[in-house]
Amino acid sequence: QAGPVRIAYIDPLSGFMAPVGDGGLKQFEFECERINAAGGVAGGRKLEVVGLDNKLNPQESIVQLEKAIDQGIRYVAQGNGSSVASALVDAIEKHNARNPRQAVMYLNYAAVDPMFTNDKCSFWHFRFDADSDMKMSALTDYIKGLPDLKRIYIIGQDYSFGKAVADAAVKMLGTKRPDIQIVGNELHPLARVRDFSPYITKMRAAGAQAVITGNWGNDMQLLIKASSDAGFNVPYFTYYGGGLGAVAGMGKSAVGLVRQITEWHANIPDIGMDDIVRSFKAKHRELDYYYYRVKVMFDMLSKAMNDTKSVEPRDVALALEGMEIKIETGMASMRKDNHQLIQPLYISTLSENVKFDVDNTGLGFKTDIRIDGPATSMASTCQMRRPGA
Amino acid sequence: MSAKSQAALTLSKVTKNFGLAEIIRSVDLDIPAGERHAIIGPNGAGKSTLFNLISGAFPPTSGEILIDGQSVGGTPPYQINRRGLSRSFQVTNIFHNMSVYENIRCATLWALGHRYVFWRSIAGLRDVSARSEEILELIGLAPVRNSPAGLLSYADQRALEIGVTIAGGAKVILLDEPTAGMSAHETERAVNLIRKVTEGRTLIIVEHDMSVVFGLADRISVLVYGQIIASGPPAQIRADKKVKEAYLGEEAV
Amino acid sequence: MTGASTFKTLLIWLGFAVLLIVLPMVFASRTSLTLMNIIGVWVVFALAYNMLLGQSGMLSFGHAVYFGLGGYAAIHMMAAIKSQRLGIPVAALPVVGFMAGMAAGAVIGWFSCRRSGTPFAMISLGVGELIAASGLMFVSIFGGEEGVSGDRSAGPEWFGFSLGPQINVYYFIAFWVFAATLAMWAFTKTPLGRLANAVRDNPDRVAFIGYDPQRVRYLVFLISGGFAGLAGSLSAVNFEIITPEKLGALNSGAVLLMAYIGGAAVFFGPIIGAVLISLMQSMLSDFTKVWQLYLGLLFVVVVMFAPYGIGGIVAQVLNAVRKGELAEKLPGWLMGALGAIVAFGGAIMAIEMAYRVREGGRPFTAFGSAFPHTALSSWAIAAGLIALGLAIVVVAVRWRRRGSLGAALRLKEVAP
Amino acid sequence: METIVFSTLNGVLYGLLLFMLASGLTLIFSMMGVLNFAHASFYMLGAYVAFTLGSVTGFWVALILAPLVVGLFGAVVERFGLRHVHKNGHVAELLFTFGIAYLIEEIVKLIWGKNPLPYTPPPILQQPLFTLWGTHYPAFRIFMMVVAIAMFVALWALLKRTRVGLIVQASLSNPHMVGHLGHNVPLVFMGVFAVGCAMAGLAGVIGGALLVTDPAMALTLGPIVFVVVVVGGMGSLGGAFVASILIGLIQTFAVAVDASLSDLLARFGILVSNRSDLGRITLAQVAPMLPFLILVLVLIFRPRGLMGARES
Amino acid sequence: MLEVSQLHAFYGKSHILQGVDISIGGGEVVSLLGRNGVGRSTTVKAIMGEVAPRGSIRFKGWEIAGLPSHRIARLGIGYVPEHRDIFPDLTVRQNLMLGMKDARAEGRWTIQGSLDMFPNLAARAEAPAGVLSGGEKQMLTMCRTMMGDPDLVMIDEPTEGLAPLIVRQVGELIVEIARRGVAILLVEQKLSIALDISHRVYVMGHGRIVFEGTPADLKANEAVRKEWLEV
Ligand SMILES: Nc1ncnc2c1ncn2[C@@H]1O[C@H](COP(=O)(O)OP(=O)(O)OP(=O)(O)O)[C@@H](O)[C@H]1O
Ligand SMILES: Nc1ncnc2c1ncn2[C@@H]1O[C@H](COP(=O)(O)OP(=O)(O)OP(=O)(O)O)[C@@H](O)[C@H]1O
Ligand SMILES: CC(C)C[C@H](N)C(=O)O
Ligand SMILES: [Mg+2]
Ligand SMILES: [Mg+2]
Repeated sequence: QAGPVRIAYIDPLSGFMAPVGDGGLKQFEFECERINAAGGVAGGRKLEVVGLDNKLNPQESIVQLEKAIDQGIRYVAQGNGSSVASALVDAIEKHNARNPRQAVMYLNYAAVDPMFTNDKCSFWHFRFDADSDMKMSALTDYIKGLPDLKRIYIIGQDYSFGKAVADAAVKMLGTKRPDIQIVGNELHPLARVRDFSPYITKMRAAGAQAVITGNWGNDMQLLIKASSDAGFNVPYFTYYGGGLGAVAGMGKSAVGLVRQITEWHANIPDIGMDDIVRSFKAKHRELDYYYYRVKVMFDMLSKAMNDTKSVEPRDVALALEGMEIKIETGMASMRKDNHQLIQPLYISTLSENVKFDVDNTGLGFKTDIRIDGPATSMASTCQMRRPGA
Repeated sequence: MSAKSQAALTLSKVTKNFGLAEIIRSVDLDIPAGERHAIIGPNGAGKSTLFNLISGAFPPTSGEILIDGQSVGGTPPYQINRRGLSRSFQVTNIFHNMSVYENIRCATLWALGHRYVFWRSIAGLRDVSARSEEILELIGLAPVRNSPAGLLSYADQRALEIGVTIAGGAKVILLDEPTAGMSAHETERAVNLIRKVTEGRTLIIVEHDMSVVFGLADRISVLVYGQIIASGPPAQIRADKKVKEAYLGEEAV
Repeated sequence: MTGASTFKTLLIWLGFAVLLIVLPMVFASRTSLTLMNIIGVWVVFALAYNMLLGQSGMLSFGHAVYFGLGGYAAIHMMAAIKSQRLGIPVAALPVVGFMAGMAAGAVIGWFSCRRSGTPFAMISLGVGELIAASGLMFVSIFGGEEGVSGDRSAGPEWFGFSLGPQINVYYFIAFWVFAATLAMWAFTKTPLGRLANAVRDNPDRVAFIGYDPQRVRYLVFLISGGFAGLAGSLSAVNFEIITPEKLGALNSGAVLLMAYIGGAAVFFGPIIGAVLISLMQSMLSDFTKVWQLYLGLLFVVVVMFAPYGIGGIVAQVLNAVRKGELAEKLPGWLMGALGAIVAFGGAIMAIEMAYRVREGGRPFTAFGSAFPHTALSSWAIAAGLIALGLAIVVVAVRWRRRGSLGAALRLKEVAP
Repeated sequence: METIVFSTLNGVLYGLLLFMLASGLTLIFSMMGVLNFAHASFYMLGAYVAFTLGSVTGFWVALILAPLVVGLFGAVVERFGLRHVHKNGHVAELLFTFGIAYLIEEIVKLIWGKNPLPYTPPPILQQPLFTLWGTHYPAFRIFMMVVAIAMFVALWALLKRTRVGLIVQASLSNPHMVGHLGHNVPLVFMGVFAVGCAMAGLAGVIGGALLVTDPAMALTLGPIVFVVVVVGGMGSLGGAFVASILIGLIQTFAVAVDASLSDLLARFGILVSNRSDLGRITLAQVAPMLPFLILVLVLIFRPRGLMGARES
Repeated sequence: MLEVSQLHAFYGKSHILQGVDISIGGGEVVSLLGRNGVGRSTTVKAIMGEVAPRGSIRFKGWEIAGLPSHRIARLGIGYVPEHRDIFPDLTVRQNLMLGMKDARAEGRWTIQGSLDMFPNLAARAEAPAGVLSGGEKQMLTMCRTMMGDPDLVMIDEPTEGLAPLIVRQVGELIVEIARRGVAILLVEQKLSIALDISHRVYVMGHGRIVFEGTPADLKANEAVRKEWLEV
């Protein structure tokens, strides 16, 4: 009974996107140890993360989910890829309906297709990252203030998240900056492109003055690398410009050009995160502390478990709904109506002379603006069905 | 040309070129049903090529080939086979990984009307089993029925080659050097076998062993450089001066 | 077929059925049910694949296409059952999968079966990549990256048999595994099945016994596609999702691996391969992070030393038993096996230690003693084991070749 | 104009990279009849070895050494593996190399880990050689083209001008007989395989620095290289060259051209709603599958490939 | 020159050669006769190293049993196999070139000389050898082996499947080979040729040599012919 509470981490641990999944796992383990060191959950029980490789494939994720359930695991975390998330939401819904006594809870830390907190919302799903619409809304607000920008190119990965980013960009720019011309709107296959130079050629030919991209993982790294190789130095508005390897790929030429929208970055001054960042770095030389939201997630999860003195997903889920805690960047609250976490967001730019760099490059991000949590909140179409209700 | 009506096989002005090389040059041949016809000629004369044309391995460049009076030029080998013409090969050409019995059994299927059947057990096809047994007896391979064909001795493989050729019960049989590589004794056995299995059918045989040719054939055609230079009963061929020069040599058998 | 052998065959099938029924009673845990369901799917797929590879000599690098399309057909049907309230029970979906796989085979085989050998293999590779890529493009059919999900608990139930509980899914799969295996086995006993063998051996000759070898290939391709589709639909029902990946090269490669390792030359070979590799996939990964390396090693070793796969070895042993030669051959075999085990042990040790060089972790432990990767001695032991094992294997092979153990141990062969 | 020039450059560059791989594969195939599935894996090894060696010796030494190491490894694979599989026929050989490909990937992961390596060209070659319309063209890319063309010439000479070529070709149909004539067939086979692998290794040294060096690099390039070899005509070096450039260009232009499939179809009078799946697809999206489309079409309509001498 | 003693060979389990003893002197023409399947081809293959031999095979004083074929060939043994193993994809000329052990090592035989001797081959010099007829292939195989300038050639059933005229040509070629001082081990079915051109004959039966002597001896020995040759 007093064994550890295990969380299955289902993400790519092999293949093209393995580095991202691997990096995430390291941070999960790090947070886990932090919670355990602070006394664990629900009366001293430990948390444990079990890494399961889904090869970035939805069906393989189901296999891994089955495997986790077979081992008696009741918490599942995943982030890399809304494609996978979609399968997991479905599968967990069905599993929980068929096996109400073994219900499983799904902690989404990065899959940001808005549908999971809208049409496809689920009682068992909680998202700790701002969805792509929330982020795009912030980005386009920012672009609104850049009157010189007239020609924008959108490029993304060909799957639901990439499409969601593109659609949101087109729609929001259309209302906020109708004068901006979208000179390209391109989707490329997910995790398959090796050389982005043809795409760069195209962007240049289209006369793009800036690029919006939701690319992540190696797709981000290679895109930026090809861009800087070709000397195509335009601003990039990104979701994951600070993600693993991206800055290493772009190098100095990208300073001042690459912007990202995140819930946090290491150079937000004086919020008391420095020690954590340093101790993570001490442990993993080649990685950076990146997923602040995972910390938030663990904090909320352990609070829910401690408050309810239960590790039963159903109890924990009910406790999480509407939970509000204070975090380093401000306040975080879990919306009850759609299970979307509301937290402050930051737009930041790649700069030199920073306290904490990225990818050991000497470069790091500096805040352009901070958006307060409530300002990011958006309407939801979610009709939450709670068990037994 | 009234003989044509009863000819089992007719070739008229058949020509075959490989690139620029003319291998078969306007060959005319009429083989009445039931005849045992031998084709002889020096190496490279085009005998195997002629067989290839007749059996559909490749189409003639020009000219016509008729089986039972119907043109077959240009049709694929399996259709020619279905018309009742079957051939053997100079180089043994059997199903090496299948048992002797399976080799024969597969060769009987089409003729017995069992086409591409996949809803009936092959073991349940009585006619097939009966025919296969019969052929197996005939070619004397019943004792080795279950060994893979590839492991048979050379002579047995040649016998199987003949067995596969005749199993479908074709009316016209083409044998390409069936006794090549056999000893005198085996050759004798093979000739007897050939005689037996082609009873009542039309046989066309290519051979270099003159004892076989003269012992077996009703009529002989001599092919030299793609042309038939002589055609007639054995005695006439043996006496033919042109043939001696081109093929048999002075001290013929 | 004689009466005795008919009876024996009957007995074997009966035993198979009983085994399928009893298995979940012995291995009742959720985990083993999950595993057995996966194995069932692979068994059907590998057998279907082997209709091509083993029985007709057609090497395909794209058979996952039919598996995947069968799966998609089933999942869309599942959705239709739910949304349109069709009166079709989900348990009958494999029929849909079969037909879809067969239809796809009919279209693709129509041009690909005109070629044989390497060109056929290459076409299958190309078509596989093409279809897999279209899978990502035609979102309304294939669902893009996220695939298409379904719900197997919809629709009418047959005799109160619902597909919700896992045990029911097991029996559903077991039923179809049995039916499909039986059907595929029976196929080998039909005229077309035999002609497929003939085409494998010597397609040119087939044309001269009245059959069109292309046609034979085509028909086998169709049927094989159908069973692959059936397997795909089983997978669809089991996982309730299917993604474009399942149409692709990895899946095609996996089934090839199973059929070959299991043994393409014997009917039951692919079953062995499917069971073994599925087990490795799910169990081995619990013990070691580098289990795929072991799988690769196994594959290479099989290709090199057991070209007829494990099924071939089994057949050889059975043959020896039947001929009463077991006593004579067993010592040599055992010795070979021993050598292989020792060498493999050494290899495992080396691999595990190599893994720890990069990733760190607790030292590799075997038989109660730990072998730290930092100690030279551990590496020496690993190398020694490999060398020793290989030496034993070499001696065993020579033993067989030279007839006596004494001769096998002599370095250079001399006149007797 | 700009687009055309750059797409051509990019296309030729990509094509030449493909050719560097295809040439070794062609060599091995035309001489040994082995369709080496592991070829791209030797390419990957080239990159990894060059990275490791290069960190000690510098890029230029690694450029020479890494292919040698990979070639040596190839020789070992031939000597202790492929040679024994040969007697079991082509399918077995193919499967063997398939297994080797799998193994190499796993071994690379074991030794170098799963993450991409920071393997980059040496600084001098990173500088732009020229700048057109504001786009830099790095010297490394031109360097790569030079190496590829040199490989083409060297290989051509080897295949056409030497007895080794004859011996190996003869051994394809009947190795025993070649041995009876006094030629050391196994040695020649081993040599050919080693040279082929070394060439793949050389391609890797360059390709790894140009693109990415990670364990998936073999898998992504492998199938395309097959396409090149088959489309060009198996065993034909000239064909491989033409096919490489062709596929390089097609793929690059498909990305560069901003057209959707419905535009294209409209040209042929076929109207597709651009709300349907088919209508939404852009040419750029189709780009990765074009090589395979070409492969299938070529195999259907001209099975011996563009310049191949014989089928299969 | 060649000294074979107690040669054994196996195919799998079957013991094909059960102690064969043969010796051939320099420039000697020796025939190896026997029924089908007694192991004559196997003997030749064992000497050539294509079948694993047991026992002793000495050539020019060296023990060659167990050497790889190419080394045996390089010591000076030529081999013309039973089934005319030409290289079908190479041209006739390339086939001949391959016969040479080194690029410029023409000895008693030259490419041109061979082509001159057989106009049929000359006409097809640049054609792939695969399209040659059976007889042409046989000629090519023999010429190709001679290009390596062996001191001993072993010819397995050269007249199989040949037209009578060509059989004569082959006979002449063999005589020509002998005339140039090359020792010959001839495996033949056609007794007349073998007896005409051989200095000595061996008769094989059941994997052993059952008779050794001159052609005249054999002609005189009815019993051996009846029992082992069935003529
Ligand atoms: N596919 C082909 N392409 C080019 N030439 C060919 C082809 N097939 C056969 N030939 C040529 O045609 C001629 C006749 O060959 P064929 O095999 O028919 O001779 P044959 O009479 O059967 O001789 P043999 O008695 O030696 O078997 C030969 O010179 C051969 O080189
Ligand atoms: N590869 C093989 N595997 C098994 N047995 C074989 C093999 N080759 C030949 N044999 C058997 O070995 C015996 C001797 O064969 P060999 O070829 O030496 O005979 P031969 O005297 O040359 O006869 P032939 O006139 O047929 O050429 C035969 O019984 C044959 O069936
Ligand atoms: C890991 C993430 C970058 C995943 C991505 N945001 C998605 O929703 O698909
Ligand atoms: Mg012929
Ligand atoms: Mg012989």
